[in-house]
Amino acid sequence: MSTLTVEGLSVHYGGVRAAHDVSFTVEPGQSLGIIGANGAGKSSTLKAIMGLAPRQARAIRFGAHDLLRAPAHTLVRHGIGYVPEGRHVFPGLTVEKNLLLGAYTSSWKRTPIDEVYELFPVLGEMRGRLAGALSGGQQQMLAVGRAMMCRPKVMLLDEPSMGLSPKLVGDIAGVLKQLNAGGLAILLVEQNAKLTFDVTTTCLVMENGEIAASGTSAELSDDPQVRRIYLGL
Amino acid sequence: MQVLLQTLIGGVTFGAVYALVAMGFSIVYRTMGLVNFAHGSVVMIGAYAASTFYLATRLPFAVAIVVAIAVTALIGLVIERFLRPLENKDFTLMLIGTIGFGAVLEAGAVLVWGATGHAVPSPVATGPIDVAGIRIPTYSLLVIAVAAAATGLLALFLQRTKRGAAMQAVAMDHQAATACGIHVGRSNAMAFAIGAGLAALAGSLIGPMLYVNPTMGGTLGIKGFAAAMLGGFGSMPGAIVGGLAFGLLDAFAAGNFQEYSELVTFLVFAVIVMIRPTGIFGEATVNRA
Amino acid sequence: MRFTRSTIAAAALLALAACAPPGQQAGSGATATGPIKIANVNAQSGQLSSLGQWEHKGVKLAIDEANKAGGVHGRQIQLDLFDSQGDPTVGTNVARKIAAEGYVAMLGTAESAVTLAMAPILKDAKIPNITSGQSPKLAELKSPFLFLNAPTSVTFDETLAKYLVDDKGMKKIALISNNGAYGAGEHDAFLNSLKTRNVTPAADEVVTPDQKDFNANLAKIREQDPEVLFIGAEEVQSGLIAKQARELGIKAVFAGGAPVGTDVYATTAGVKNAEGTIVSSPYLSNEATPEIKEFAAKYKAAYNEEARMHVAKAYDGASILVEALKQTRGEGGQKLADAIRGVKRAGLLGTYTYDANGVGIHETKIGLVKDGKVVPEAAS
Amino acid sequence: MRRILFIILAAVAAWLLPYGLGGYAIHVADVAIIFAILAVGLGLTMGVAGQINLAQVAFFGVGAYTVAILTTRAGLGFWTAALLALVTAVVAGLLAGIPALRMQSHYLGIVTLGLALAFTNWVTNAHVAGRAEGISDLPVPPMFGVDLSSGYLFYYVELVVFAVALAFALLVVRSPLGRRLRAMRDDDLAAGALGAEIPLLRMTAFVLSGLYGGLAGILYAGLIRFVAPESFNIANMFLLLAMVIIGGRSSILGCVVGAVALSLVREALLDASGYAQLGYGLVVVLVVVFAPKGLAGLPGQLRSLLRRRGGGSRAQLGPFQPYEAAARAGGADVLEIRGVTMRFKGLVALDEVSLTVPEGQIRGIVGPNGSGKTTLFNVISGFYTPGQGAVLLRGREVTGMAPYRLAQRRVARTFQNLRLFEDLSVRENLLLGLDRTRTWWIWRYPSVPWKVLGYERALRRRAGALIERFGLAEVADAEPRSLPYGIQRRIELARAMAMAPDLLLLDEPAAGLNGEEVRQLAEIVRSIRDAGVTVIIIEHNMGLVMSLCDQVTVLSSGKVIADGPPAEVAVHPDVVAAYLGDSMAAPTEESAEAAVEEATR
Repeated sequence: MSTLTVEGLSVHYGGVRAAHDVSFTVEPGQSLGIIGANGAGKSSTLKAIMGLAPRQARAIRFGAHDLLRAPAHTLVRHGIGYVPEGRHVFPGLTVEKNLLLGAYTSSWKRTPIDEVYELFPVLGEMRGRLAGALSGGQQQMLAVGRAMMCRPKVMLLDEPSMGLSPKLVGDIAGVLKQLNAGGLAILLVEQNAKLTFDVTTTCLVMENGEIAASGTSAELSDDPQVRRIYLGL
Repeated sequence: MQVLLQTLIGGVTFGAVYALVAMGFSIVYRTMGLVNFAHGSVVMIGAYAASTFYLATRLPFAVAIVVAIAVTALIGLVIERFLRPLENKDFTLMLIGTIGFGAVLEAGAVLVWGATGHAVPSPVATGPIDVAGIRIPTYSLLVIAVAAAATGLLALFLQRTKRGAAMQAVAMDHQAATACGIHVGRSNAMAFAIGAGLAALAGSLIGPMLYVNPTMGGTLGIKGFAAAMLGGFGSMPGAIVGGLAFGLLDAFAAGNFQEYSELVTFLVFAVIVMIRPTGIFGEATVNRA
Repeated sequence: MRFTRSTIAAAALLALAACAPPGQQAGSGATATGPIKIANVNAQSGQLSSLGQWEHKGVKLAIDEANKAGGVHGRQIQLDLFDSQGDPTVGTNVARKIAAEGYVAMLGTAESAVTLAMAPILKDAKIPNITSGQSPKLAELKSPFLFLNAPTSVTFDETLAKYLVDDKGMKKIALISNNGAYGAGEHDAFLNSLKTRNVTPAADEVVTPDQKDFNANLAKIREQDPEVLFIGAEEVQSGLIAKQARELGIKAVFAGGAPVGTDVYATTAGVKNAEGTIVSSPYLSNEATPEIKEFAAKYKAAYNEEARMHVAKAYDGASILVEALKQTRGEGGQKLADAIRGVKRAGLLGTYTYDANGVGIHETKIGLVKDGKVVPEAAS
Repeated sequence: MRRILFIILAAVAAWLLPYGLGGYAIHVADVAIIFAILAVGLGLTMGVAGQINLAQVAFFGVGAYTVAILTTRAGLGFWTAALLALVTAVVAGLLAGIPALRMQSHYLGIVTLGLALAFTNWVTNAHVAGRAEGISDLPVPPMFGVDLSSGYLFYYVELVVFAVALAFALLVVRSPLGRRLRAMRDDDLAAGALGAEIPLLRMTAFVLSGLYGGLAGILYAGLIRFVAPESFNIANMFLLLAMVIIGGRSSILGCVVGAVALSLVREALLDASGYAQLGYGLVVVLVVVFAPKGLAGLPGQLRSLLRRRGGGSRAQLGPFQPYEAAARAGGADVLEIRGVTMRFKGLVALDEVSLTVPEGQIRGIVGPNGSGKTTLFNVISGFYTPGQGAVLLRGREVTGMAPYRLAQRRVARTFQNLRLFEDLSVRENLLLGLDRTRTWWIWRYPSVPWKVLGYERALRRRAGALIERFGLAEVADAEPRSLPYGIQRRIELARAMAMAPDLLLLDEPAAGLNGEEVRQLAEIVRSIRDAGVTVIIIEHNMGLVMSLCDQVTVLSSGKVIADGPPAEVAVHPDVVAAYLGDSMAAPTEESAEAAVEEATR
């Protein structure tokens, strides 16, 4: 099993600093959350790990693989699933095509597509529909399902709760807990602290691009600093 | 009535060629957001490559078409590589860059093949088919059939294959496609090569219908572009419908307005796109208007 | 400070303006020694550059021969090529250039529109021009410095109409022509010839020079089922029209001017489709006379390609110029123009006798296309 | 002073030039000047105003043909015909510009190209236009007994016309109109928010194109005294395009240099035109990739290359000088929003939102991601028209009014992702905000140009004061993109304040700022409020919101869930729930919003 290691990661867009000197690890089977207000640098951190944002770091490793020098499109082969912020399904393709593209790097003859349909029965019902025609919650499930298609060892999720109703957020939390219980490591970036504390065991709090606090989710849920960051009190 | 139907035949034959040209425009546009004004010149190079090879070797015309497709695909890759620094940056500059490429290709053709051009004997020997007084040249049928087959194959490729799906995915969301493990650069290059290949196909087919010379690309390019716009830029069904519609518009204008046909064609075109700027099927990617 | 300086400047400018404007330096004109400068202006690029290239080869052959034979009373002729790009504006530029640089005479161009644009400037500069254009408008200019090395469209089409209507009795005639300078000239001339014979055309279709699909136009013509289809267009387009007409099942015999006598026409149309096309031209084939045969052989030796009418008429034009230059001993201007007018020469295209309009040849012959080649009508 | 000297030198050189040229060379110079005028026109439309206009060569033809037809067919005098030709060309420009109201970019390019082809087709066919052979024997323009058939004397006529045309173009570029055209080219949305009337400006660009095309056409008719269709074909359009691109499309002087240079090169390569075309094509491709600003941009490119090597100093912001406090007026409501509902493809982004903002207040609007804050701003500033409800500005209904009209009613805004005009200097960005004239004001350009200059000078004085106030002196002449993000934020704020707004909308002004910059921002916003401006601010930095705002409105799922003083709102249970969990924002609002934003671009 492999550990995701991030050491001294910084992200700059033009002259803007989005994240600075961020370090953490995700052990196999672990679930780690990163919370923080909008613009704290959470999403940028995740994108940088995926190679989708300009980055500088001492090291980004997954097990023995050096991710810092790997081109972005090769990450999925090492077993890293990514659920982008805002879902980013392919709107003009069918649900099934979307899922199959998640398994782009492997053979389409043996994919875990049935497992995904089992986990999200609604996707199975809608396999022939265009992804753009799905509701927000269904699209989120599709995005998670697509990331599962590469049989990942770790899954990176960026704000899966965004724009979803409380019921759907609850559903997503259930799915994530189920996946984690099955041995999949999870790195969850969220603005929704409650969801994060519910799903993960350990949490980081980001503020102004830096890690401001860390601890177990239980500890942090009572931490006044979290309230300060979120509510300015 | 006979005149009408005969006009229709001519319009559809040329419409099929315009549709191929328009499809080349569209596939490049929808994957990379690049409007390739050099496309018409690529059609011309394709016509030259196919006819020169066909006349020199006397191998079957189909072989010549394949050779032409290979040649233009290579040119397409060169253009793409050259303009890559401008992708997703300055749209207008990229546009002008492709116009420059068009001029280079045209001048290059004059230097290589001379300005005179040459006639290409029809690869189909049989005479035209007579249906109730309407004469349908067999070569026209061949052109329509090949265009339809190419359209079908392209649709099959995009719908049924992994690479085709990946190419569409890149067009829709290149970041998400990257995260799925798709190499965006390679996919774009392939789209450009396919676009150029379609141009070569159109050029090869039109060679025996017309006469191959260095300036033939200008008109074909402009009309193919207009056809793509009429159907909806970037949309594949749009390219086909737009191509046929433009072919018919062209043919009927020639029949009814004689020497003023070009004036009428372009005025009608301008009015149509004024009313519906995104074309019949709507634009398939970003609307920059 | 600022005021005074600009005042001074303004004053200086005014002073300059008051001075005599820069006048045209005396044109160097013809000098009595050194090579005689002759300009050949023809399209070397653009759509009609093939014509221009043939013309140049013909001219060069004639001038090279003259130089080899001792030139003009010992003086060599210097032939310089200018590219008109088929663009009349470029043509006017070139006209000014050759006027300023002391050229004695000009040969070309093959495009009437370009020659028409250049004519006024050459007339002012008194530079005789032997053109390969054949638009009737060239003759209408009545410029004393403009000469044609071929008949005008009027002659071409009058001969054709006479043959078709008077000799063969064909009255059901359809026209298709383009609206370019050449096509429109042919259209008007042929229509006029028909009118004088009280023949109304069965159909009269006009297309654009860029048009490729003639289904609509030809379908209309087919409805009239004409005996003859007159084609007034350049070589390639004539070929395309003939090909599509046969594909549509039009049985009419094709007829036209010089373009339908070329190999380009025959290959574009397909040799089978071009069979039997009636050509009106002063130069029917490379085998017509011993002189032409000799010329064709010379041409083939020099350029390794077949001679054709464009080459021959350019050769004729250049030869006439050389003859005239010999008479004026290299002098240009009015004297040279008068000398050209006086030349009587049995050329490849016929016997040149210039009239007041600058037209040298007044008849064409009728030929038929057989196996992609033109044979004189009498011989068939 | 140096500039005046340069102008005088150039004028003298141009005046003396014919004395050193032969009969043919002067003709080449005459043709080059005509192309220079055409290039200036194309530079104005395409380079400055960003309209892809491939019909410039047709306007040229319209000018030349009108003169030819009126003088030879109608027997008018040359100058009468010339005047009418100018009018005709401008009308042609207006007609060809109509498509620009509906489409831009490559669409506009192909439509204008089609119209140019239609023009060529018409002149090739119409008997009145001489068909394919054209019209020859145009009369020599009479000029008080001066013989203008001489290329030398015609040169001076051209020179005077060219000088006036160039001066006018430079006046346009360096004054309010040109600045607005450039702003429209870079970002028509932001330009609209600053009060630029986009449709009128696009038409103005085409009128200019027609004007310069017509002018060149008239000179052409007078010089060549012959017109034919080929002279106005696509190949010449490409040559013209190459001139403008190689010279530098956004620099008028660059266009002139490009035109003159290519005219000379064309002349030199007259006998090798095949290679010449290859050359133009290659140079255009190379210029586009390596020197996008053309010859005119090369010095700047070299300079920035050297600067990068030398490692330039980092620009610094100066201190902000507070506004003088104005007496607070009675608390009339500046903005009232009544039950506004906004839907995107069935998704409700704003659901019955109502709020009122009294004069002189700083109102904070907060809420989780996707709760509808930016949508609300877009409704207030006129980018969106709400499905239901009304927006009232000082009691007057302004629902659905175009952004530029709201800007004229003194509503100013900043954008979440910064929308500074990248190719304009900081000073020019501010000048755009300061200039409150309407587009019809441009009648002054041809009639009383000195007043335009006077107005420009006054604007520049005021810009200077604004630059001082916002501490931007050090960066005033830099391009925004070269500056640190914090400074860019400050510039956008200054630009909004340049509009002397009554209501100021700030969309996440603290995003990307460091602690010190946030503190300064708070200070500035307070001063702005004290000067009598009502401020509404969307912000995620809750510390800033709590300390700065007088009142806070909390949005969630497009609904107002709380409204009141910051301290009260922060402990409201719904707010706590919305922020820390159980967020209930409408699904995919953001994606729908993005789609609509793209569609309106």
